[in-house]
Amino acid sequence: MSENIEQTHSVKKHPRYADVSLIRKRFNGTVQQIIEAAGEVTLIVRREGLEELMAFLRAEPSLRFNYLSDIGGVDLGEFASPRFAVAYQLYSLVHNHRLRVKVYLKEEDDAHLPTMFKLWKTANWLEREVYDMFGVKFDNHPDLRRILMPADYDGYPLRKDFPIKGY
Amino acid sequence: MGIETKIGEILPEILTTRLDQIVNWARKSSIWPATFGLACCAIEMMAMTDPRNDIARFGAEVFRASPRQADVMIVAGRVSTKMAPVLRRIYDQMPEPKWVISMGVCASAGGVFNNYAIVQGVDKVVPVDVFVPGCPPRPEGLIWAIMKLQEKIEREKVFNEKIEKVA
Amino acid sequence: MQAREIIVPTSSVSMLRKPDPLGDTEMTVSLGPQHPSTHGVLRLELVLDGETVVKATPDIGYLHTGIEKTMEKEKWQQVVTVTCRMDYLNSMGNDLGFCLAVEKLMGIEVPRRAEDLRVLLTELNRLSSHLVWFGTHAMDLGAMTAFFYAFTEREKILDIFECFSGQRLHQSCIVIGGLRYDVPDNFIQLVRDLLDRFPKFFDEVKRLVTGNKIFQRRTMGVGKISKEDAIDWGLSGPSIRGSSVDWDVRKAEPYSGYDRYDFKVPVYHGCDVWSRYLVRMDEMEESWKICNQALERIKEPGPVLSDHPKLKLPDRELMKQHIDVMIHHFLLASEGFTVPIGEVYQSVESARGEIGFYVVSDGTERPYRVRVRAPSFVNLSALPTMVEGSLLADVVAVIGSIDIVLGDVDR
Amino acid sequence: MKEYIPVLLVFLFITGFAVTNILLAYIFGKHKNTRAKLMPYECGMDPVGSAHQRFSVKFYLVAMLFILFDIEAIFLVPWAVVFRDLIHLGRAFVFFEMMIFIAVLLVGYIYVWKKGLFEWNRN
Repeated sequence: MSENIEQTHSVKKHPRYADVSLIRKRFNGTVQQIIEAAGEVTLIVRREGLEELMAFLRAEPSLRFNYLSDIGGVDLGEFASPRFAVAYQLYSLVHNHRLRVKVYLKEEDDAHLPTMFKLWKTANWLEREVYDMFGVKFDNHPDLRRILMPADYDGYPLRKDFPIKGY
Repeated sequence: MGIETKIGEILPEILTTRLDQIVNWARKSSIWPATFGLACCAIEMMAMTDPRNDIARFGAEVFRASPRQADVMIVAGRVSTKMAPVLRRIYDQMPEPKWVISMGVCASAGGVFNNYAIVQGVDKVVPVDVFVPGCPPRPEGLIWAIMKLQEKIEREKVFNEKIEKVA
Repeated sequence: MQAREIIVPTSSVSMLRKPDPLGDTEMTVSLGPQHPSTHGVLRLELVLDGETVVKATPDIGYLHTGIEKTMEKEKWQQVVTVTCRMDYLNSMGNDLGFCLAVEKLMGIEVPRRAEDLRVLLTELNRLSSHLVWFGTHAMDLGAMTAFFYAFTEREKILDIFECFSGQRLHQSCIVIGGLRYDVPDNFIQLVRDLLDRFPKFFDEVKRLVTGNKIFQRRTMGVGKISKEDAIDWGLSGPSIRGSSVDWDVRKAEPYSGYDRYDFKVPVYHGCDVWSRYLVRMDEMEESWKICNQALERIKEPGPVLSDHPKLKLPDRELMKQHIDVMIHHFLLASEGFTVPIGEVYQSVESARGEIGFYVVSDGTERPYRVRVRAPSFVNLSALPTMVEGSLLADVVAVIGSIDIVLGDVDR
Repeated sequence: MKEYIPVLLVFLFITGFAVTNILLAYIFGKHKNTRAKLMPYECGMDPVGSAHQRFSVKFYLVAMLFILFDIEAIFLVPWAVVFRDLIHLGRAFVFFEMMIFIAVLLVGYIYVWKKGLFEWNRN
């Protein structure tokens, strides 16, 4: 799909957040919940079908999320059962709409996620930062190592049980 | 120690103080800072060299990139724990008569950030001569610090240093 | 007495040099944390073959300040003092991003005059940030005088910030709900003088550097990144608009009344350092136009802080008569206010690109989690693709062209 | 022989000035050779690899070319100084004599140019 035929208009007026009816039909199994709040749409997704969903979101002409804005990690609490949440902020330069895909991870079955590097190269550093700050591993990531903290630092700073002044 | 302490013993006290003043005058009127701009204070350090509040009037406008040719190290910005060994290495690699100005609250005492990542005060890493308050201090604040350092250099003893017998 | 240093005879230092791991002519050079042209404490591990860069791996984190952790212990209104120390060249853009996110979460409408003032202040901040970029970028490539021209003009903008908020760099005057206080009455005159003098300065500076043959030869065709790669690597702001992607958050998702202003989004198709340079120069002119329009709008007086009970402190007279107003004032001042449970992602066009705030609130008076999508962090991740294969001197030009600020990269 | 005295004096003054400066700095300087100070400066990091490596040959060639054409320029200077005194030998003769010298070097220059020594990044 050659990119230059799509004229990325920044002035095209579109609903700021994507309509999710198409996703609801196609991915009924993986999508657990769809939340529309504060003018934003959030998909709560199970980890298993994540890769197909993301590939679909990127390739589908009517959605065309070709820009991964951000991957944000959230620690839901030291004793919460799904402890980590990883939120992918997707944006479509063509249709000018946004979507958030969230995945909840339990710490018991070692929080890991498939990497999105194949779909968006920007995921390389974003995933390394989530790993560095939360300890969420991304399988077959090109080089998953710490990005901000010193290489031999143990402990994950942004976890809720990490004291603010460090050990 | 250098040959100058031997000279200090031979020559009478009056002569060496006169020699002191000459050497100190030479050292104080051309202090070359090493570029050690870390964060927001570095922008104010750059603003110190612009034509409006010109540091060239005090002979300190030549920012030497390599520590080999620098006399004073202006630590401008917050020092993170990953940067502290580099700071110590650069300080060690500066040739003698060297001084340190700790610019801004973050360098002097950790400032707004009292957390795991910031060294709470650069005097834990290198001996500091002048502390500059402010976040970031105004360029005039830094020029005041350099003037204070010049006064300190004037009072230094170069030749008749008393040799403490180290046990 | 300082700790005794071990005096090591010079002959034994040679054993320090580790055996050369690569063995062939390639040399590993660290364009390290303490380097004049890395715009801060970025470290680039360069593998060089002669002068051509074979492999570049950025090593960052030397200015990691744990800002996102610090935000979790601050109250909502105090977070503004920390966000403006992240990207310290565009501090008002950061504050605006965070405040818009929280206002979206709380569903607050900001008075019109506050919106116009916010636009005027962020555009002035974009101008001062582009002037620093312009001065240091030209100086990295050898044009010393541009630095002095740019910084003298920038001093005038900082005078306006100082007269208005008392601080040159970290104003933290944009708060949740509008502005902390109204502008002084000579503010409009100061900005008017600045805007009248800016075009003359800008043409002179344009002739000085844009017309300079050496600067053109040093930047044309250097650090190329195609449109697909630019989108794939997540570039944003002037860096992506230099690779022919017409995307500006102020136009795509207008915030704070940007749809009321008419300005052009400069897009160039050269995909190299030269086109990114031209994009930023045109952007300065566009910012000048926006400032002019905003200045007309803030002439008529009005409130600058929304009168939402959680944000506006009750007035002193009423407080003296009623005890509940006193309690409300006391609780608001001491404990701060709470934000309803929820999460929101708000992005703003900072001078470096799209800065996004993903704010998660659990209903208490402190943010539960604030994740900042920093434009410099993402633009820097695309540096190896732009730099590999080019000369060592071009690395400096490319770092200058993506205009990274290490406070933004390392947060 | 006598007129070379001033040249000698200037030469002595220059070397004297340089030597005394270095000597004074060495004598009055404080010498403290710690291990960290003598380590090669790598922007604050540990030195990796050794600096004594084989450089690609184009650096050497460019240096040699510079010397070659620099000396050519140096030869022009005495010629230009005595040009007026040689006028009696015939104006055209003196001028073209030097032009032949330059032409010979120009052939070398064009050869080097076509050989592509000046395209720097096509190694």
